[in-house]
Amino acid sequence: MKRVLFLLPLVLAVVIGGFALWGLSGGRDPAQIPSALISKPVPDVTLPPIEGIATPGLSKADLQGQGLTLVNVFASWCGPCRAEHPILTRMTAEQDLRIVAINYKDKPEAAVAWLEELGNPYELIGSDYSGRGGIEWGVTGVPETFIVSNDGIVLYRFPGPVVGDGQRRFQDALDAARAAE
Amino acid sequence: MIWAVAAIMALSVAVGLLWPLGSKASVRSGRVSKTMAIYEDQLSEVERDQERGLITASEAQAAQVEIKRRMLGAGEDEAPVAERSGKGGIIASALFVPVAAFALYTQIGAPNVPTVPFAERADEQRDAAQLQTLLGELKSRLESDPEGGETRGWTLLATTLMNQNRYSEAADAFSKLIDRDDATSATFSQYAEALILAENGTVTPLAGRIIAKSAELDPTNPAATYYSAIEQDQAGNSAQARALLLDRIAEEGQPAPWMPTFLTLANNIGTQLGEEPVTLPEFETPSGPKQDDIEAASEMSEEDREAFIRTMVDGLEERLQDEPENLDGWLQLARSLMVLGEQDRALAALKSAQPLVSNLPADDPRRLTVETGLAQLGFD
Amino acid sequence: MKRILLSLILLASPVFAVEPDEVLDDPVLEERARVISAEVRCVVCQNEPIDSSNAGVARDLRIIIRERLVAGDTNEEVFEYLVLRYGDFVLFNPPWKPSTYALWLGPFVILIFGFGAVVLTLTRKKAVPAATLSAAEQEELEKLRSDRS
Amino acid sequence: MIPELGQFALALALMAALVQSLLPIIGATRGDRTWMESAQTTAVVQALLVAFAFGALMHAYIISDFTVLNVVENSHSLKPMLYKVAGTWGNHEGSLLLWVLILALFGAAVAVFASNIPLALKARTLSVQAWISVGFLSFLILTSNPFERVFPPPLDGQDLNPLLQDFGLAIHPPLLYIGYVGFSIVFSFAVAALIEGRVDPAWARWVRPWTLAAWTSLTGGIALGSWWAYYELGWGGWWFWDPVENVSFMPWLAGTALLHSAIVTEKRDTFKAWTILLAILTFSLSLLGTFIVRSGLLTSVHAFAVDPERGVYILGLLAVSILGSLALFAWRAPAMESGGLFAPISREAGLLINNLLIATACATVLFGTLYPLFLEAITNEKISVGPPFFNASFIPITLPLIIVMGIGPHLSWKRADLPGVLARLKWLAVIVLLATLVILWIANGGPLLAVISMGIAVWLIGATLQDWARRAKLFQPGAWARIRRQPRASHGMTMAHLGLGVLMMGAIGSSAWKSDTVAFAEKGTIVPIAGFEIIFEGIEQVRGPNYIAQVASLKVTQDGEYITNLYPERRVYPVAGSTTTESDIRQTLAGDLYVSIAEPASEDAAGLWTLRLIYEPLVNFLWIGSVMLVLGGALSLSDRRLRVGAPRRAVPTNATPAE
Repeated sequence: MKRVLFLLPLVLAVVIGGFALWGLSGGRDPAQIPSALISKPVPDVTLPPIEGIATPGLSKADLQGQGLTLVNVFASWCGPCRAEHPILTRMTAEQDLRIVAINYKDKPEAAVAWLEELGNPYELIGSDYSGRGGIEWGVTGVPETFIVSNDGIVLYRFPGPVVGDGQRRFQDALDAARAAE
Repeated sequence: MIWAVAAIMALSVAVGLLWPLGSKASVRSGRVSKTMAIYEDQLSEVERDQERGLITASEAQAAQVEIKRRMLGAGEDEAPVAERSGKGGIIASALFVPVAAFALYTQIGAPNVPTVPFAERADEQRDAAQLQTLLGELKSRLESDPEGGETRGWTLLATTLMNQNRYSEAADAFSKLIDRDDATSATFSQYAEALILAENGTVTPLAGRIIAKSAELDPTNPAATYYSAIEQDQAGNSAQARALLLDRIAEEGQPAPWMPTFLTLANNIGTQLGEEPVTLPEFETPSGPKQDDIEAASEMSEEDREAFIRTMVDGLEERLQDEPENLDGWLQLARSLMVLGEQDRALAALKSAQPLVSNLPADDPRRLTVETGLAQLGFD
Repeated sequence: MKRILLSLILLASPVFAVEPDEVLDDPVLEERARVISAEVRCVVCQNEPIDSSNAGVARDLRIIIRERLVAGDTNEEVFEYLVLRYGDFVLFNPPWKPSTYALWLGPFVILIFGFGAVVLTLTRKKAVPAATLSAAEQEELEKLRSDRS
Repeated sequence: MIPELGQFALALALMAALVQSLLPIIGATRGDRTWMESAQTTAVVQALLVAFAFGALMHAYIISDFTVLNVVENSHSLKPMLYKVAGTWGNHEGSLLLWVLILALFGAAVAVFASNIPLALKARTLSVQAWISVGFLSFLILTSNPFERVFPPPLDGQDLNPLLQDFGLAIHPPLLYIGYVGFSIVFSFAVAALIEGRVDPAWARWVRPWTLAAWTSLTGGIALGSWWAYYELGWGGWWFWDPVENVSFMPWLAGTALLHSAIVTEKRDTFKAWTILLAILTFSLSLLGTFIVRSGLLTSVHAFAVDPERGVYILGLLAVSILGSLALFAWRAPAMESGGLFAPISREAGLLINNLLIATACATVLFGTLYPLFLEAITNEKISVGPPFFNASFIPITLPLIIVMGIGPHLSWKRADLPGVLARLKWLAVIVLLATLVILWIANGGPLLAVISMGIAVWLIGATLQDWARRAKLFQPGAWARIRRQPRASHGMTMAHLGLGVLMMGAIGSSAWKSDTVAFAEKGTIVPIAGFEIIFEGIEQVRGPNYIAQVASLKVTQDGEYITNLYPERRVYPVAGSTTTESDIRQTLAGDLYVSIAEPASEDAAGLWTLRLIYEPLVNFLWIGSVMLVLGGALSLSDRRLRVGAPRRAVPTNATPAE
């Protein structure tokens, strides 16, 4: 019994060390937080269209019964958004996917100019100038991309730009979502 | 110089390590006597506490008995110590430390790099400031030109800006050139490069269009192929991107300076795809690419930049004929020529500088630069 | 790319946390708002409550909290509202639920365990040594002490 | 050349440490006197070499030698000289070099000053210390070389972060490290004792000064860090239960417990295994702190050199040293007999309860800090554990601790007369009760827990003073002589306990009765706070050496009476491209009035300034209390009994009267 008691500190240290090792491995990012919306219906927000562009706005109803949809949160002031834009454009075109957007805290003129420069692959764009829509969606920063099922259920959230390794991870999640549909 | 100081350091350390050999056996320093000293002190403290009335006589008595028992215990523990004196180990360690440290240092150190205090770099600061002014002047002159500015001028501005990592400004400068009749495939590929670097390596749709244009003008332009591959990779067509690079190498059929860069990228992409890394094919031409070429080609569109540097260097060399006392000028010339791989001319420049540094202190960075430079070029 | 994201977050100009235009007129509600926002973690910052964060999202959240309070929500309802969108991560005060039972009970378990150890130590019986030194011991001690000096 | 010599000195130091880690300990086993003695010179040589390397790096910073990559990344030619120097340890590599320097210096200090320690114990201790040196020197050289060179050098350095250009921050790391790393020598003593298989009162006495030195500087370091957060960050807070703060707090708690349990070991030959365990844990927690700060394992506002690969290396070092020493403990410690007996009511029992509560507090902080990691690993769920948890678990443990702290020193060793002690303290209890009621009346309600805690702080101060007066027989003739003749350590204890009481008052006052307010201000705006009226008199533009400042002029009045003027600033650093806020503070013993300004975030408020006002009552008690803690530690450290057994120099024994 006494011996066991003296072994206790060692055992505890081993346990803590094991957790620490786990914490360092596998490219874990301690600042990344999981979405609270996974497996839940998309939030009930209606966002108006961006002024000066023909693309209509976005509401909850638009995400139900329309097949698998990507919801991309972007802003013209966000560098990584530029980086992922051509990739998302190409990806949705090649894979015949529906993509819609939330334009987060962005001035309409800036957003329009941005879309004109880089192209507009979005079927619908909700303008979220106040950032309220972003909060309903649990957005922590731009860019973020959600995968929403045909029933309007959030299947996956990808924070950060869909480029490089992120693109591969996103594609995997997308394939999984497709298979489940 | 550095080796002499290092040797002195190593020697002092060795002497320090040998020190215990010289020291005489001190007074008894065994455990028992040291422990006893502590217990004696505790005993006297109990006495003092009793005198002050902090503890009663019976408490003091009990405490003293306890301490005395400990003293007895400490006395019993004394094991006879067979004193030995291993001189060998000490000498061996005094040898080991300097030798092992030298061995380690040769792996991690950079003995030839001089110390360069900021205060002694006034010339460099001035040159840098001057370059900024010149660039500003050049830019405003080009912009105010009703004709749109000379192509040569814009190219100079853009390449210099690229050298200073000011990519988006460089991209702006290149953008002035692409609508002109004398725009070549290289103009487009350089513009694309600036755009891509300005976006931290991402190929934007605009850059993509420029690359396509560059490839259209000259399908053999390696830079166009290279950036197309990056574009393909970023679009998710990694296999295609890799093939593009490898095909281009195969097509060339003979060694070229850009090949190692291509190969590195192809292998990086290959690793992501789980492909085995490939090596350059054996070309039939007897002489493979020289190390210098490989290094020179590590950045794209080197040709143009080099041409620019060459004109600058030639101008400097000419000017120095008139001012042979300009030490910094000679040093700058020598440095530039070394970068360009013109070893003979660099050697000549250093020789011109040599008499100017002979009076400087031995650790002056300029003198060191000359001396190390001469040593590197095999001239002592 | 992570760096870029981070620099974007930090780009927010240096302003203070709570801004005057956010402050509610009703001091009771405002006080509740401050209490709540001190316990809500900013989702983009490094371990800071939204009450003292300069990030844009933090400001939005502070305003929303005040709106909910004005609309008549209880503190619990406000927390629930936030958790629904951002998960338990935003709560500096972890909720009482199965995955945090261990956390909240941990200190008590440690204390009880330690207390048990202390009681064991205090009640352990041991042989009491004689209150005085025997003559032999005394003699040996004298020898030891004289050896030393 | 100098940076290269620094590099070479590091290589030499590593090799010297390697020798030191083997020869003396083998010598101690073989009874080889020369090998054992070699520990002393090697330890000094090693410290000199590391100091040389550190000096070389600092030299590179001072002359802005941008051929050294570390200087390029962390300095700038325009930095004021003080911050160039401080830049040496303001980054991962440099701070690690400082870490290793302090490690080596503690080894050398034991080699030179600890002449009252038996040779074999000293040799083993220094060898263990050298094991740590080898680990960290190799970590430094292999993964974080501070002497990495670049040639040709870039035009200028990259870092000019104005937020870090602060005096408090400049000296905070060295002090904190002296504390953190100082516990390494205590750890080495403990491991050496385990290897020897002997822990006795003499051992505890030998180790005491080193524990005290480390504890004192760690206390100072934490207080300075907290002070910096309070004055510089402009949040008006001084403790946030941030992971990085927690990891510096845990060694302090464990070190405090160690300080007390070692006294029991020294006086009564008991608690031996526990003292050894605490010595190991204190340094292990310091290592854990170093690891967490540098690995990016947890997020923190003080993020610093986040690099998981380095993290894995440090984790390896930690595994070897912590697991190794704890395994040794599990193997050797059960054989340690405990000596002196004591009754459930005695000084020993009091210290035991003190240790139980401090250890529980420490374990709670550790548990709360790491719990999110545990949970994420097991369920992939992310939660936050913040101040509410720590306050809820820490305070209920601390309050009884403080109550016991008041009683403890009144108890006598072995068997105490509790009714007698309580009778002595009953008048104090009455005073405390009255004081609490007065506080309740002044505070006009306020949180009840804060009022009660305040009463407990008064209790601690009163009981400590009463104990001191009793020992000095203050109200009888000859008190002054008695005070002077008392051992310094006992005055040190009184001072430190009083300091804690004062600190507690500051902590309670500034968190429970703090008021803060924000307002948009333009010329003439009056903002009331805590009985003051603040009048905004306008903004002036001022040029600094490397910044442009907008200085607000604020007039402070109370009931119409002029009190003072305050000038908070907002600085723009054009070169660094950043902005800082410089607050201004009216400091009084009663509380700090803290003002700062900024541009409003809202676009509707153009032309206005956001004025933030904070009133923190009693906050200066925090700093006064911290200084008293440090002074108490220093006073104890100067006690001459700690040097008993050291060979006296040329002074005959009977010339020193036995006090």
